[in-house]
Amino acid sequence: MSLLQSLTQRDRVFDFMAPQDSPVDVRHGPILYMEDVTVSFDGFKAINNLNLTIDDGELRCIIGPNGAGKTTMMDIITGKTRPNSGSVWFGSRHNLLNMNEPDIASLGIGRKFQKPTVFEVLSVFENLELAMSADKRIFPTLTARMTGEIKDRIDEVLETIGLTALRHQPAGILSHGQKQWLEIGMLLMQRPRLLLVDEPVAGMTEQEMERTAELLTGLAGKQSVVVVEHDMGFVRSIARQVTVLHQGSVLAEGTMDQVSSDPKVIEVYLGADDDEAA
Amino acid sequence: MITLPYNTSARSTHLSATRSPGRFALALLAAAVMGASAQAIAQDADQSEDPIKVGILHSLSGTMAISETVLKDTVEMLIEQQNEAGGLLGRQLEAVVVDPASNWPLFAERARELLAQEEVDVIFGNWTSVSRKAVLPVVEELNGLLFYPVQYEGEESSENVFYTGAAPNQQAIPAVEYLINEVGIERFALIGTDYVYPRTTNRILEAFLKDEYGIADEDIMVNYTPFGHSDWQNIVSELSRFGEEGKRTAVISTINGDANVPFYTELANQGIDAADIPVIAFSVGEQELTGIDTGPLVGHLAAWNYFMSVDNDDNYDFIDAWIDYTGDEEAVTNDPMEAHYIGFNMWAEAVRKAGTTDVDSVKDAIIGVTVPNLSGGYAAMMPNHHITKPVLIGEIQDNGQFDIVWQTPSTVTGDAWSDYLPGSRDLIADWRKPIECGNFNVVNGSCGGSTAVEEAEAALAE
Amino acid sequence: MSLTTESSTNFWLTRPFSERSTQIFLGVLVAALALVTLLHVAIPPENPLHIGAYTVNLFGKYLSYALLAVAVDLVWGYLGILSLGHGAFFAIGGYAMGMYLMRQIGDRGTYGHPVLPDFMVFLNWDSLPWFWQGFDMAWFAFAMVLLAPGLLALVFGFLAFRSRVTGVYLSIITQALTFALMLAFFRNEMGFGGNNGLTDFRELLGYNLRNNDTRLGLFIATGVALALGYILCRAIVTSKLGRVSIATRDAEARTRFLGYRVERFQLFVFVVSAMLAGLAGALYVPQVGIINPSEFSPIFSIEIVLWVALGGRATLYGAVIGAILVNYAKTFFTGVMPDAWLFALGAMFVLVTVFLPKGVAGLFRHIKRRKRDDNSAKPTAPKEASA
Amino acid sequence: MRRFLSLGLLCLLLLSITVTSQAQTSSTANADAAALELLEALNVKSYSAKGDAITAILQSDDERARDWLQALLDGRLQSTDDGRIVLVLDNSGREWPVADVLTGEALGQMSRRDLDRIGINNALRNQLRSAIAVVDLYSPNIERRRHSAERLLGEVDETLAEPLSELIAGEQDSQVVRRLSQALAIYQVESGELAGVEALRGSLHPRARVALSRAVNGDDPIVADAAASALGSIEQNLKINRGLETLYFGLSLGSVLVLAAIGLAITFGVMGVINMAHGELMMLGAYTTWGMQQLLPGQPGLALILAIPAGFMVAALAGIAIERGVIQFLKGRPLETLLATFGISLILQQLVRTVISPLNRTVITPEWMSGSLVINDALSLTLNRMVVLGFALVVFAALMLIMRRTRLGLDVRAVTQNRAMARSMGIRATRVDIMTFALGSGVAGLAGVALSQLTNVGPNLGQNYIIDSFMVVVFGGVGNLWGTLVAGLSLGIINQVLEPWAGAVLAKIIVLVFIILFIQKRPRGLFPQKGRAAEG
Repeated sequence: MSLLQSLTQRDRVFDFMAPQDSPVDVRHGPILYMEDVTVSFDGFKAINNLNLTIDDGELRCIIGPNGAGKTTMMDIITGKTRPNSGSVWFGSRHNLLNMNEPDIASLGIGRKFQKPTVFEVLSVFENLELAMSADKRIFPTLTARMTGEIKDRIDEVLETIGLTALRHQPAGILSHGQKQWLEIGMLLMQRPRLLLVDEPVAGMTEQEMERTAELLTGLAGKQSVVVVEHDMGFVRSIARQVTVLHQGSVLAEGTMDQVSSDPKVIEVYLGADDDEAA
Repeated sequence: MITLPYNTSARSTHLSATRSPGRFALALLAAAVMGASAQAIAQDADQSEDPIKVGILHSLSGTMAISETVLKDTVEMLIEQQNEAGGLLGRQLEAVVVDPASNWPLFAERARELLAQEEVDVIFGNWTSVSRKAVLPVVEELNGLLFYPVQYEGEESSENVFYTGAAPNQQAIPAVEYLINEVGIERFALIGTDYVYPRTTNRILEAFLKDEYGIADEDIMVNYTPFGHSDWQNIVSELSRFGEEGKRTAVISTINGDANVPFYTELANQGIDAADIPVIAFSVGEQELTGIDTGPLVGHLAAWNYFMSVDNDDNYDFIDAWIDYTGDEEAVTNDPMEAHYIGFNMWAEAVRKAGTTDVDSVKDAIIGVTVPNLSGGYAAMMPNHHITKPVLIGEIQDNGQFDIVWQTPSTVTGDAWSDYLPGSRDLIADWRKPIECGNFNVVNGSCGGSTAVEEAEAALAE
Repeated sequence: MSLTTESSTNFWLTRPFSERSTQIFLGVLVAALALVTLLHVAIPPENPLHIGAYTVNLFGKYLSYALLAVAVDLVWGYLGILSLGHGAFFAIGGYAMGMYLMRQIGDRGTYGHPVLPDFMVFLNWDSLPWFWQGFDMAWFAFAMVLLAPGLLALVFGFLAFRSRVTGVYLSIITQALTFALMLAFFRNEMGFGGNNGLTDFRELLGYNLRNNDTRLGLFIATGVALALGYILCRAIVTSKLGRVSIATRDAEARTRFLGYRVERFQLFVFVVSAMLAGLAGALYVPQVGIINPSEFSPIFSIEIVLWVALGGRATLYGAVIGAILVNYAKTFFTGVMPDAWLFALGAMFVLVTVFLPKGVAGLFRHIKRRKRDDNSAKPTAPKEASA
Repeated sequence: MRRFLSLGLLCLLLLSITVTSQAQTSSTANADAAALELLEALNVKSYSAKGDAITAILQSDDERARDWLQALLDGRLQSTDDGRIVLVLDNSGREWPVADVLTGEALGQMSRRDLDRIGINNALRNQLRSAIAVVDLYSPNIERRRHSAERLLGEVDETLAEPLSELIAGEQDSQVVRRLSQALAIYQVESGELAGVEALRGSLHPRARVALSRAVNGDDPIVADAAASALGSIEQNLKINRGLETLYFGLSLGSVLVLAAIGLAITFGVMGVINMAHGELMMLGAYTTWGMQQLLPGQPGLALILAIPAGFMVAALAGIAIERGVIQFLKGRPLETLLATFGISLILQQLVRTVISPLNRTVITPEWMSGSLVINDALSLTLNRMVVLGFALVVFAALMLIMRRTRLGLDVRAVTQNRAMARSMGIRATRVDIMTFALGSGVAGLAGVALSQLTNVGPNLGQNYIIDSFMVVVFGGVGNLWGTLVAGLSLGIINQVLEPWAGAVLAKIIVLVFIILFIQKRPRGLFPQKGRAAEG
């Protein structure tokens, strides 16, 4: 309890000598590699010996009933939750388990939350500006100026997510769908190597869904994308590789067809397809 | 409750308030105009019937209200009486009451308002030393008159301040002499709130006990507590242990107002009986006792220059007047009230003598003025702006009054600079010509202290 | 923030000048300074419009309070950190100035000691404690005015933010901080004059403090300091860093995921605010002529927050209005109804919170929006969740 | 000085007693005449003459002698202008009721101006005190005997020793015997007898300790060694008692903190209302106690008991008023509540100042709460604090029951967790809010009732506790009653353990610093909890 102790405490330190964003090394193997990860919240195992690898430029869909541990998995990757055991590597160089959220983010992992979280009192434009990949230390941020190419980039993204007209509106007044879009837009601004997208189409109309699908598939290749989604239709429309989570560990993996024909999957999940999809 | 002063002071500012309601939004401008107009009204008032303005600077809210409110009422009562008696120099007196709200910077601000804005002729006010210290520069700068009614640590004498309360040599030292000679105390615990009055008093007493009576260090215990300290368990048990060493022991308490109730309660409950370890207090008076169940405290002591129980007709008149004024049969009087009584009469006398309220004339006239005090004697204003007082020792009775058990044969002259502090041993104050100095050094005959210079050089040399 | 981020291409410090609100604020401030100075100097005393030295002095005090309020609004309004301990930084700045002024007294103290302040002679100290060294030099003292509070804020903030103390918990430990400091400064052993504090000041940079021109000077200086402080805060707020702060205030986790080291931004703004508070304290002390531990009292710190809330949080100019309004009301009421002014003040707090949730500034903005409801006006008021 | 007097008087007294035992008591008539003479003799200027008069009264076999001496000591024996001696029954106010000094029958009121006290100086005081003490040794009243026996410890010398041993033989009350024999033993130790040392072994009485420690340096080595060993064991024993004492102090301070904070733990912790007026609600409770005692003069105990429900009600009603009048408009804006309630606290304070008085009010401590429970000569526990400690625990238990076992508690927790959900399930959220706030306020009132027995009952009562209360609640973990209990008690103990060597001020500072460091170590307090309030 002494001051000294608390100063030398390992976790949550202001790591002033935090690793500068060194390029992610994917020459040998996958961009994301999770091995034997286990997390338990007072007894209950949310994640149980989870093994998962995402290749560079892949688009992966992750499905699974509620409480399968999808969101927890994302928390682990983004550094929000620390696993009890196991290892998580980003490329072959960065061990995500001893980094904090900002480090991981600036390393190139972007995340879209299940419940869209944007900065309500800031304008759409400002939301994107903040998300933009840039020097995010204090003084650069303080003295940052608005330059032409930054504006162009933001406009570009505004275009892609179709919010150009609303650029000066506070994000607070956007509809649920629009917020989803804005958040995806913020991801784009980050230029991440890996996008973690949690239920991107919840509360979207058919057309919006299609646009989202195009967007995500478009991204794949340049960036790796991991999508967690309940909407089977949507998953089917974009998925190449699908991973089924169940009770915190991988139940099945493969193409949509393989997976959907897998008896185990049908038993635990697709059996309840209708009400899940609803 | 609404007496003349409120109306007038209220009138001036009310008008100003109604003058600029529209501009209130831009507070700065509004404030500017208000201040100005308020002043304007004040001046109008002066040109009209021209009463003598008496400023009252006592906290009516905040922590000190508890002690100071009655002093405000006292002065108002005295003014009322004076006016009924035809006022002063044929002019009526008018009280200007402000509330410094127990906030020291606010004291300075209010004092400035009274002198610069309201242009009062005299101020009666302050309780705590710190508030006096805050006001001092203002009063000196604007050349006002301040009557300070509370016993204090001394070590000060300002040209513009008159100290009608007791200096340490008018309270602490006689009290200790009483304890030693009359009660046969050999061991002393000095308990106080941690601020300047207890600190100084205790330092003076320590020096006094060692020099005059050769009391050993281990027979003196000093302990300070924060303001409003409410948990006395440890200290009181420590006291009782301190008193169990076989020597007659007494506690000298300079505990400040609010902390006294829990202190005495604890004392009573831990069964420290006045017969075994008497506690003598320098800042517990009738006022404070109204808040305490005195049953268990009978026999503990207090040293003052006045007690409500003084058996003297002037006193009884004062008490009756006070009871009538407050309309409260239970109302009590106390030492600072007497100090204001004396101070007010001295000022009035000086004004009569000088034939004007002009500050400088009054300052000169008041030295040597003698008025009756409430304990059957007389109080005289000394050249050092302190007054002569008798010292009384009283025992707490179960009815919240003090039973006077001892009294100095004659009055004692207030000493601005203690003889028991190295820094001030050689200093005297004398505001008469030719000296006219508050800290005159009798050794090198210069005004402005400089006793400590040598020590300082020595210290620096190291 | 009526202008949009896109046009903010100019240098961050000069950015505020292109803002409407800042222009108005500075305009009013300068006008007020000029007016008061004029009425004080040019108008003869017998003229009803003349402003006395007392009033000037009073306004000087208000302005230093206003600067303090701006500092609080910076952390509370834009960073969502409710500090109930800003009085501490104010007081420390004040003490730094006070110590300088004490040293300036020299051998004119009552004991005439060439070096030691009266209270030390009085407590029988034979030499100056180490932390009083150097305060006889103006530059050092003035540096301390900023550094001492800044350092305290740095250490305290470092501990608090790195372990992600938030909300009430943060508020309460800031309160604990100022409370502890108050008790400490009350102790005479500390060497800061105990309860009596520091007083009886003579001169500042050679100017006699008991002289009305010096008062006017201090008043103007405080006004200028307020203007500069306001501009600085404005510049921070309108910079990208300001937007990061707001982001932190409303969605801390999200901001982290965007790659911002939130705790460092919090620390930075907190320290800046603490320094401004210290500056305010330093300007306050010579004008009221005393500094003592009661400035550390938690109640005072709460009052500061009240000024801000009353003026309107997260607007900066609201803080200024609040500070001046409340303190003017105090002066006014204590004069008019000494026995009952607390009723008035209390009622004021209750009514404003119930009927003007966004404070006086909110009222302004409301009226403005009434006048021309352009939908580009955006709500800058924070979500309560951030409180 | 008292020593000589007591011895002198004792001889006189013994003599007079033996005399009277044979002599027939003469008729009351001339007894009164004689008595009057004795009393008139007191009404003289010179103190020595008074001294003689006192001795005379002692020697007289008049059984009223003691009462007269007591009256003289209390300054109730006064003379009227016409030189008549009367007994003043009550000397407060302007008119004093007086009674005839001989018959004790009331003579009605007299103006204080017409009465003069028969003054005494301190020498006389001591003479009177010891005289009364000695007389009491022979009094039939056990209490008086015990009391005077107490006073004899360390006051015995050779002349007293003889009659003392006789008294011990004749005494049947064990306590008196114990004391007297201790007194005797102390005398023996002082006169270097080994027997005394053995008798004092294990006795914790300070006088005994003093005597022994003196004996250690005595010239007789055997006695010295014995004394040393006896002293050693005593010191050991004392240390233990000291520890226990400190623990008790800590608990009682802690109980006060808990009482002050527990109401806040509900309004603030559960409802998320930052109620700055909490302290003033306590103040209301305290004033209710005072009011009750004014209503029921003469029976403070009953008044105090009645004040418990009354204080609760008053504070609760005030709480409801605040909730309805202000807080309900500030739903989900905790900071706004801070501002508004701060305003309210100012108003309440000033209200008390103007309506009642700016001065503190006297709250009488009932018999059964004053004094202390004597465990042994070195350890005694103050009763008032013990009662408060118990009271705090009872209040806490009651609250726990309400929160855990009753419908209200259930509703409260439901509304706290998820307002909308609770609503949809038909819980009347507003009603729950009112009830919760009333409960919290009421508890504050209870705290006030308890505090009225420990500290000032005045307008500032609240301010002195509000900060500490918040500290405790937050330290314990907002919204967790257990946390509040543990936090309060532990902070109390820490404080009291530190105080002896750090001093009161430093101890408090250390505690605060400790809280700061602790919070930054555990950002959600001792017992963190989820819920609306926790997000603060």
